[in-house]
Amino acid sequence: MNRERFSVVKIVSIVGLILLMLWTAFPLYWVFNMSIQTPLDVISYPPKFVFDATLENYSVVLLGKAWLGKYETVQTDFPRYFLNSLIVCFGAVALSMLVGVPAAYSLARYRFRGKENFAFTLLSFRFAPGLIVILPLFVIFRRLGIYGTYHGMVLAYQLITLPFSVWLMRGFFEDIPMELEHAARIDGYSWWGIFRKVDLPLVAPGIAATAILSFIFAWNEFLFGYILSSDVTRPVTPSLMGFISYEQVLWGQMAAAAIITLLPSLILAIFIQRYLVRGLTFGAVKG
Amino acid sequence: MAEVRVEHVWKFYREEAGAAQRVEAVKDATFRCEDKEFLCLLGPSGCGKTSTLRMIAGLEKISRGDIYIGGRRVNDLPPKDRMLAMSFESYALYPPLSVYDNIAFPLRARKYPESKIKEKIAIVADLLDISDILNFKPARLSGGEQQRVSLARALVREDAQITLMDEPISHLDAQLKAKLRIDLKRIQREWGLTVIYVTHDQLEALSMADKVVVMNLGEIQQVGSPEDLYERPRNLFVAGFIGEPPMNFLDCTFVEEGTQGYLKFHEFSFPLPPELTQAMRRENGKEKWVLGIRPGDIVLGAKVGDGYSMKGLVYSVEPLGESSIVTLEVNGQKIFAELAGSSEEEEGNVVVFSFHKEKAHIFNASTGKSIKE
Amino acid sequence: MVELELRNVTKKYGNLVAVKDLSFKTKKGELIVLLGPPGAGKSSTLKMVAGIEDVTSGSILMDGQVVNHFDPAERDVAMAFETYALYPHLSVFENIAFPLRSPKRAHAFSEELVRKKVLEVAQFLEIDMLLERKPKELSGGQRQRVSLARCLIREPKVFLLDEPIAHLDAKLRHRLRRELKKWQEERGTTTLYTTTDYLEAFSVGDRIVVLNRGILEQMGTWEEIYSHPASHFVGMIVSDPPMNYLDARIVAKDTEIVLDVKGSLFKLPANVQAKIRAMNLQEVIMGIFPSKIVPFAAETLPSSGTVIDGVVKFVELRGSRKIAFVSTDRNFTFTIQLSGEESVRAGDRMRYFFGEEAIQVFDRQSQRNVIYLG
Amino acid sequence: MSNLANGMELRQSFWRKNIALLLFLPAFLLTVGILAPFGYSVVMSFTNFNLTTGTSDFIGIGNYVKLIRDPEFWNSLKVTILFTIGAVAFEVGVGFIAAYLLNLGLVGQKLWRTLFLLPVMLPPTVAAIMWKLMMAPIQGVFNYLLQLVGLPGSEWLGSSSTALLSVILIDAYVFIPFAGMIFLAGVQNLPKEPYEAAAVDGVSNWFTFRKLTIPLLKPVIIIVLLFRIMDCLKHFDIIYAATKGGPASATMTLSVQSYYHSFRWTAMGYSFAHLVVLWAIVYVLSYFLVGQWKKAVSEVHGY
Repeated sequence: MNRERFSVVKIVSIVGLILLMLWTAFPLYWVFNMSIQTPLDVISYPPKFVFDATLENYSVVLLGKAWLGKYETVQTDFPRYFLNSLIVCFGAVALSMLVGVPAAYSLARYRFRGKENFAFTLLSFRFAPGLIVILPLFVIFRRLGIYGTYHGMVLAYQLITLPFSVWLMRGFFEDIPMELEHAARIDGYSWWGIFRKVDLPLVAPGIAATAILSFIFAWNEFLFGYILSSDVTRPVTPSLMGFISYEQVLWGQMAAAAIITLLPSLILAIFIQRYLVRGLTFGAVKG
Repeated sequence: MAEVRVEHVWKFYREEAGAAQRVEAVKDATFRCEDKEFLCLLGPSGCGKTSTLRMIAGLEKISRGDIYIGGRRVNDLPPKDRMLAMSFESYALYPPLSVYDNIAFPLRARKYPESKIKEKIAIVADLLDISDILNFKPARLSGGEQQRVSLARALVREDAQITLMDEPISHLDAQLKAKLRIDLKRIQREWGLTVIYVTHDQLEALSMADKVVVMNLGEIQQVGSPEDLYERPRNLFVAGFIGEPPMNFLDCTFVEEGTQGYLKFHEFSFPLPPELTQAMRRENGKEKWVLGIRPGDIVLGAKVGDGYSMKGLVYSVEPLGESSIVTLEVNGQKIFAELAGSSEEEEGNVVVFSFHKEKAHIFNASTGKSIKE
Repeated sequence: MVELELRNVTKKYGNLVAVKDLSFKTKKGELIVLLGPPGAGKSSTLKMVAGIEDVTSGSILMDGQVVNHFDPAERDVAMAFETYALYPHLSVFENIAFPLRSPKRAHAFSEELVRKKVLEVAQFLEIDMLLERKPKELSGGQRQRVSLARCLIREPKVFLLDEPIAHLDAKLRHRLRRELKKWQEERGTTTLYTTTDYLEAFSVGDRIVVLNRGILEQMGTWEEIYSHPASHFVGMIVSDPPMNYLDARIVAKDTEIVLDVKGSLFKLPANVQAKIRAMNLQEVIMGIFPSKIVPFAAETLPSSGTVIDGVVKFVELRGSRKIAFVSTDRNFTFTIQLSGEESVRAGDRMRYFFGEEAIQVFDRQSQRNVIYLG
Repeated sequence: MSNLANGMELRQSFWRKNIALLLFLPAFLLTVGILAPFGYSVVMSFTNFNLTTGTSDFIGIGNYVKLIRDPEFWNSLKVTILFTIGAVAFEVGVGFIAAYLLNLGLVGQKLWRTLFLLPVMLPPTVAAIMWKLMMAPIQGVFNYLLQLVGLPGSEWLGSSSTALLSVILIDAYVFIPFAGMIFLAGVQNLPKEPYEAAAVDGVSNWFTFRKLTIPLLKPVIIIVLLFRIMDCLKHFDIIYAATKGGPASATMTLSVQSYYHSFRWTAMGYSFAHLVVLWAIVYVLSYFLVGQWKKAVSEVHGY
């Protein structure tokens, strides 16, 4: 390729990359902008790129303190929703790791009948429309009286976190060569000694990545939380819908709530960036 | 026609790290591969032999110096304009394509008519006896078969002036290696190919190459025919690297009594011919010296002709079928002797052993250079 | 010091038969080498003795006790894996010390006893300066020695060494071949040692089991195997370049039996003739080791043995030896091994000699050496 | 010694034989726990179960017959399919280009890759809200920017002609990085040597791309299609948050419609029927695509 053609391709590529980055970053930048604008600026036309920022929206949403001439306490449920999300997500991840890791180990290490169809059934849950499980749970939970409770939601969220944990952890266990376990058995270790001294240390980064990724998927979930939670136990992501229905005007606060809700997912994502591709494809594509 | 000249070529990795941290993989390599010659780049892993081959192929940039193929400077030419074919250590077959399509790949790229392709592949397949696996996919083939397919893909390129081979048979078992060594040499000779062959196995170099370039830590140690390297190693590295089992090295000191020079090894002293005595005196004799003896050159029993002899304890006897290796211990240093047939020596006997004067190699311990340089 | 025995041991992976009806017995403290090409079933046999692969049929006995269903830990064996199997998250020191810290032995080894033993075996294998490194920082040869150290540090009933020095450089391989033999003799531990290199097998093994596609071709000392290879395959594997093979027909010449190879006749030793007559074989294969054919300078023809004339087609230099490919006037070719001194070039006309006892005769149909038939 | 060994060995063998199942049991029970509501849905789709009246008598395939005749159902099916095709095509296309751009080794490549992956980690509902704010007809920043550049503003989510396109745009914002990241991983996992062989063989880039890169990337492409098609078919979050299926059912997918049937019009039985049909489509398609993936993987490995 002669000199000129090469540079044309290079320029087009650079322009392409800049457009791609703009497409990715602008929405995040703009919503953050709105979240620190005063209610007046936020609905002004033309939209303001330069303005004197205010943390008003965050103080209202987070602390329930609004500036109406002087600080008034204002009723806000957002912190409770945020806490609900933490409780439900930690609970769901803990349960699916507790149940999923041993199952993944047995899927990776042992041969038994029905193993592959069980794995495929779990995978098919991931693809099934959520409502087909949520609607019945809505009815059943009300009958069992656990509708809107934390443990009810933790059970329901298993549809998201369990298939994911089992498939991903199975991949991580399969990465450990069988020879290592053989060597340890010959060195005189029992099954438990091998699991504790060889498998767990090697798969520890995998467990951390799976737990974090499960947490993010649970945190991002809308439908389960929206239908199966009561107003008291509603997680933060579904709670955002509240902003849309009645207080149409409070865009600044809605932007602030949106920013706070997406922060945990983004920050955690950067930690496990290395395992992201593997997580998104249930271990089918190794990043 | 198709000779290759490599002139003062250097290769740096992590060049941007500045002269201090940059890695000098190849330092000032200069050698020629004549037309129809089988040249072998030999050295331990990491000695720069593969980097040199990849610079010739155009897969690595040349940091400094020039490479000429068929008289044409190729530094800035991409691989495809250098008219060369290459067989890779990891075979580099195209996974989704069948064996037939793998071999046909370069020819189809050059728009050869299918009939001609079929005919050429038939010849090469028959030569490397892979005719019966032409429609298999690479993953189903054994190491040996994959190797021969990779070779066929290189040989089918009549338009190639040079054929490059990177450790082509290093992953195969002993029997297959022996067979392919002979096939490769025969094909190179019958087809008159100019081949540059990289390997870490000195046996392959000795048995196949017309000319061998021995490299270590990026520097060329010696260039010569297999006999040159075996008979007249220029330094300690070449002497130690060529020859199986490896050469014995004895630390000695140079002593002069009157005009007669001696090489002293513990209580044994070996009289030196006058020209060697002068050479060593010129290099201020008190330097440390290394006496190199090949295990195959040692004979049990008293002095033979004008050779040197020593006495040692038999440490162990290793039967090897048509020969056996007797390990002798002299003042704690172990010396290996390879004797024809099986040996009756018992561990613990004290025996006299000797070797011919011409077979002794003498090296300056600090510079590593052979005295005969 | 244990007597290890395999009785009709078979191993199948699905319908692939890796080991077929293998039976042999070791003496106490003997070092048996399993020699064979890749895929001959060497590793599978080791893994079955170790208990990490279960036996499809047949039994494995230690000192007469069947151990098939014993767990590896209960069999008290130590194994060096061909794929090293080092624990990536542990340092070299911890890798080697790992067996001594197992629940079974932890009480018996105090911390400084462990340190002493690790240092001892690490110095023996020249890896004592690597003890604090992690496996991924080591070269292939270094990793192999760590895997070997983890095995040798123990005093097990049986050592199982799977190609333990295959990936080391030539110098170190030669040294370790001898040192390993001495280490094993001093401790008198029964050992199974696998390799694809017959020179290693001859130099290390008290006795050698030659395996081919999971079948035992021959078992014996290196002298027995080298003087009378039991089959065509054994002849090929225990000599580099491989044994010369020529199809031959049996011809009865007055009272004697001779081999007819494309018209030229070869005399045979008495015991071989007796066997052939007893089994009345017709179609056979004649085998001669390249090293048993020597240049013949004398004018007068010898009384016994055979002299052949031929043209050297091709010479391969092997350092201290040369291999000549000679096509004889009777249009068959021989590979001949010469010592370094003879100067021989392609195209020279040469005369060679080999004695009657050098000839091995194999039944063409069963490929077995005739002296073992019947 | 031997009876002790037998004793130990008996207990041992129980543990050794059944270890696989014991480890596996909790996950199995939980899976059955998930399957139960699944079954409940299918069964109830054959009844006229109503949330307020609480009646649930068996009506055979009544719901399904009603479904076939219901124009709303066909509209939802059309919208679901259009949404899936539009979103997947756009995401796979741009994803491929993004993978190429991010693999060029330009300066600061590691930073661009980290930034590029962030949207896929956003909660889809949050992304919908963000874009809803930006797509507001008057105060929205998009119309302002378009107008700056001289292009006419758009109704975006407000008009039934542009609503579906806008929703696809939001979905693409979140899931382009999904496709891009996986293609990038696929490209990076490609073996290096065959390309060097092709360079030495003097083969044109296009010929290598067509004959080598595409076949080798096929498994990765199928994986992206599998996950994106399945997600789009059952999609609820973004559409419900952005348009609630409106305006005038322009973005009413099957998921959203079945939500309305069960909660707004309390016809649970009819809603289940919708879901069972959607699930059937998803199951058949995923079975087919997983089969294609297995075939592609074996082809690449050359069995």
